[in-house]
Amino acid sequence: MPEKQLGAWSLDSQLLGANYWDVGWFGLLFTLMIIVFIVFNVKRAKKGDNLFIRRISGLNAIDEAVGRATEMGRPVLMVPGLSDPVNATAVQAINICAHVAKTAAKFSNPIIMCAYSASMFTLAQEVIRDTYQSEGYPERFDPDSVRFISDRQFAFAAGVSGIIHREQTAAAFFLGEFYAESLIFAETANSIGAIQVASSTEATQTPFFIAACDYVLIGDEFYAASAYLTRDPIMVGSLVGQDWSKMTAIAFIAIGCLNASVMQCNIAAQTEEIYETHKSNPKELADALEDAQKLQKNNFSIPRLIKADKPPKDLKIDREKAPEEPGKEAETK
Amino acid sequence: MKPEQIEVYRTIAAGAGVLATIGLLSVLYKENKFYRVFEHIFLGLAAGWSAVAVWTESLREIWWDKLTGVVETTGAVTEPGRWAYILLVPIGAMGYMVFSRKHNWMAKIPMGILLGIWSGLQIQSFWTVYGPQMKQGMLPIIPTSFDKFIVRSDAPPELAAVTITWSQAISNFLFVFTLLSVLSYFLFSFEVKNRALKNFNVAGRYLLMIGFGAIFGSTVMMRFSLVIDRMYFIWDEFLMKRILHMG
Amino acid sequence: MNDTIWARNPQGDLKMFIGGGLILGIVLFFGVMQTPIQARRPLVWLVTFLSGGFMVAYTYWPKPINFDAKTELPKNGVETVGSFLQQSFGVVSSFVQIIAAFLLGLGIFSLLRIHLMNIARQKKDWVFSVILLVSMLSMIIFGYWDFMIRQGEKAVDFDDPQFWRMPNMVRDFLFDGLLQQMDAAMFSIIAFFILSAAYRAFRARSVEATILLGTALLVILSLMGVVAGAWDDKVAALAGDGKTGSADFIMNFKITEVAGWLKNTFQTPAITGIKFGIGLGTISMALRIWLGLEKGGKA
Amino acid sequence: MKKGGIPKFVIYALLIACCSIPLFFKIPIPNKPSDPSVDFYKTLSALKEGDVVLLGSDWTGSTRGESKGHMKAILRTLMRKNVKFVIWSSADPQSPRAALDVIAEVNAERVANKEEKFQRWTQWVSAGFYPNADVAINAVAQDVRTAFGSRRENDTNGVQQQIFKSPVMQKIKSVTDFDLVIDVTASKTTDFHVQFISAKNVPLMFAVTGVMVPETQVFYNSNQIKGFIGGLKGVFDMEQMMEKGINVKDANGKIAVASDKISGEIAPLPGVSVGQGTKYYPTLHVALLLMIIMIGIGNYEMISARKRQKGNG
Repeated sequence: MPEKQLGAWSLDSQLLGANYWDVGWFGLLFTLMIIVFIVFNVKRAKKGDNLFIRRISGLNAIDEAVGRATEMGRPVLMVPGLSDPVNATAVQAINICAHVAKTAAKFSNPIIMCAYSASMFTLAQEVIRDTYQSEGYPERFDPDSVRFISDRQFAFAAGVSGIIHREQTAAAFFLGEFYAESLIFAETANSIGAIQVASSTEATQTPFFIAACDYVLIGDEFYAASAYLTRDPIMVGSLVGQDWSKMTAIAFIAIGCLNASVMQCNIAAQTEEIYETHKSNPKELADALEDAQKLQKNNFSIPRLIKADKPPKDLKIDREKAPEEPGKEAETK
Repeated sequence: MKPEQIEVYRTIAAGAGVLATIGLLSVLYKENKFYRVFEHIFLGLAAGWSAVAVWTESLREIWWDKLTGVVETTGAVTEPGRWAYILLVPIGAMGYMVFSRKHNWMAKIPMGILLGIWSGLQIQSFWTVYGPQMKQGMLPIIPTSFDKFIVRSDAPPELAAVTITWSQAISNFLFVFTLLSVLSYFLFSFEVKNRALKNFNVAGRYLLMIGFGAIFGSTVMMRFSLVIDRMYFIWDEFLMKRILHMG
Repeated sequence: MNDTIWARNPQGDLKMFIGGGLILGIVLFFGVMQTPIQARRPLVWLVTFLSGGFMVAYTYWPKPINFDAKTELPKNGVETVGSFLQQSFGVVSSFVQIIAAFLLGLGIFSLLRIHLMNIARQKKDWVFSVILLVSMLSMIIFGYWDFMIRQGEKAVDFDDPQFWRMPNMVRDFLFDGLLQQMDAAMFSIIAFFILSAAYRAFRARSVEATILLGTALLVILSLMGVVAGAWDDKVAALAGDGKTGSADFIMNFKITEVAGWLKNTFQTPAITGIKFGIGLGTISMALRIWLGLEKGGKA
Repeated sequence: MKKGGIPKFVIYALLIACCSIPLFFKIPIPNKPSDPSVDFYKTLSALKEGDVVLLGSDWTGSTRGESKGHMKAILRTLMRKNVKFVIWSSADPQSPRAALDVIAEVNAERVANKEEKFQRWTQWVSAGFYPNADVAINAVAQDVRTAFGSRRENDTNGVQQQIFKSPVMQKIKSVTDFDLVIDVTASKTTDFHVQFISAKNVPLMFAVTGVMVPETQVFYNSNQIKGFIGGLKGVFDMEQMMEKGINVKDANGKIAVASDKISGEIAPLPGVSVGQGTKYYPTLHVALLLMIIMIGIGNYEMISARKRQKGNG
């Protein structure tokens, strides 16, 4: 095969999709657009543009819950999800927990934070200690209030529900990634009458939280939470950036829909025509339809932009053989 | 072990399993000492197993073998040792500085590596997940022929495949409507004043509930299958097979 | 065997190199420890940025077409970098796995600390801490013992109990007999909670709750083969045999059809919508961490 | 907190009774396999002898009520069709053990049935466990030879060798060389498979637990996966399809398992196919019925309480 086709920008039909830049460019561009939106808005917010966030009902409950715990003199429980190892969901959850801890620190209310993984434990310990320090109450921070329970899902569930029972927590915050154990937590906390604020980034667990908890953050609201609570320009900016991306996606889907509708109408009309002319001969009909389909596939359409054609599986390009890796030599001997 | 010893052992193990199951399930009645014993055994065993598995299932092969190379019992070297892997030890050790009052900031370095890689992965994978899903939303919402309401079973298959009837168009429209209204329900940076848009958002919330209801339905199936499995273990695998020697 | 700087023969001077590496590592560790306060944040950020940067570069750098990096040579500059990224991918992935594994000890350390403290101070319920530590230690001891035996005699098929010795049996008892069963037991507790939550909270209190309830019931019914079968037969009987328009219309009301329609028309886009939002939230979080804008990710 | 109504303890006792008693009876249940299940089985049936499947096993004892049934059904099909497979795990250190146990069980069953034992090394290999599911799956997607490179197994002579020396892995250079990728999972690994492996244009299928069905349905609808089996219903579907085929007429001219998803028929696979799914499915009915009744009672109580309030006011 000629060498020019090996270049990065080749558009030869046979090699189509073999490299991102051929047809997969659209996806990369879209991702890049999201990045630009977010970074741009963060810049804008940092400059001091006043950006707006609408009210999110579940979040106002946080202070109320901590307040109630203080009244009752019982601890506040926080579980920042089951992320292992730590990821953004966990970081986000810990950020919200830090906000809770801030309120608790002010009232010198005891807190318990249950960490699922070791890395989460490290991070949570750090952040919560920082929170107490920056609030000016470093002496109120009890290092044992952040606990590693277990990194096995159900051992963790058993441990946390044990803690809920024994410590009789007055308020419980379940924020982050939750899976099957969500209902164990929610029902256990419910059975001792704790007020619960919950959210799961897993859509499949949300209905259970809705059924069993007092306040639930659905889906995305979880990510909006820290922007809403802290009004930190970076958070707010990136939230606005996300909104821009979402609106672009909405517009894009809407346009794609119209495009698909028009296309489908054309295809239907064409097919009907072919059907009427070749009705009597099934073989001819099948061939004609197949030809038509091939042509239709080559037409420009928005869905086609998304789903890039893949290269044929047996595509082979001649290259020079690399010399054996030195370390590997023993293997061939 | 001899076959009869194996049988005895199996019965004891199954009995212990049944006891542990009942112990954990007893929390349903009331939090009690019996539950607490098994809770702590469970936590201990789980932590112990993690400590074992971290070496036997991962570190030994992905780290130690790479570091020290592999020498067969015959004396042939199949993998050279890559000494630079030892440099990961101090990086890991930095994580343990979290307990130090003075240098706890160092724990953020291994954390930073994990989070950095994770962040990069998100950027890499965003489109592969959500691109096709956006495409899935691009459905034809205009009927191709206005006189058909449903697909008739006597229509020729060639035509049925490309025709969009009224009912299909409506279904497709509902699909797109649900998708868009749910998406717009999660827009946070606007105060929606317009009445129509407000209703659009409320519709989004209701449609979400249909989704959640369906999720609830299919989840229930799984939860019950697990209880059934437990009961099968207690009644059939333990009581019938091991104790009563039936079935 | 030809040694390179990075790969040494285990029978040769590898030990020396590892020793050197260890010393280098210790120097590095103490070097980092001495970092002045104002340089700490930038250092942490730099580490994060570089590790994230690798993945981003890997994504955006054009990669060679149909390229088997092990046996074939790249053709030009663009491809050389692409193949470098491709080849180092596995190594970088293994770094993450190794570091995450190293951190696991941290959790166990914290567990030990809490429970040893409980015992030392004779806090309330310290007996349970003893139980926890004993079961943990026995799992560790027998887990490794069993592993050593298996490693020692590779030819023996230890999956067959007739070759077991005492440690193998104890490990099997702890792992399969107790741990696995407790895992399953804890999971099955959820079903009980679901049932009581359904009774207590699953009520048609508001429009939202009613919608949730109705859909859930319909889906549950469609999962019950008996009900679905009976319902669908009824519908088919109602429709009759005739190929009339109304018959075709009625056939759409089979419960499997209705539940399927609900799933495809409402459930799928609802989940897609939520997940898309979460995906955006995740990517923006990732960006903030990568670019060092996030509190949690930097000092 | 509102109390009253049926005490919790009674509800729990009812559930235990409903999940235990029907287990002792054999009740035949009519079934129509769901579309994704049919597609799943169709794709499996299309495999030829000598094809290689990458089989992810990402479940543990905790979901054995469902996942074990999935795993067993898939393994039985693969073994009967003489398809080679590689198993690997990334979700949990316990998963490899669980998978090996099921393979041993199916092999024992084959031996009892006078079929040949499916040989490790020549017909299947285990690539072990990799921590950090997302990174691990991505590593497999990008460069499977490096990802699995350090794994070694005994060959037929008892000598430890890299698994790439085995006949199973002979033709595997990248993940695209697998004829099918299946993940039997109870965790997020589905997402990671879609994120990283689906981008490589390899046919991908899942066997997921009931909870994950709605999410997996999204991947199925947008053609990111070829098919999936979900929950206990999925196990039952598989067992039925293997036992009776699809659209196959029996002696009376009745179709036992029908689906309009495929034209033509798929013949049944000879051998023991009935298992967990067929045992548990009738019991599931009773449990679900209990659920519906409890919801009904709950709502009835609410409505009557409201009426009383109105009457008083």
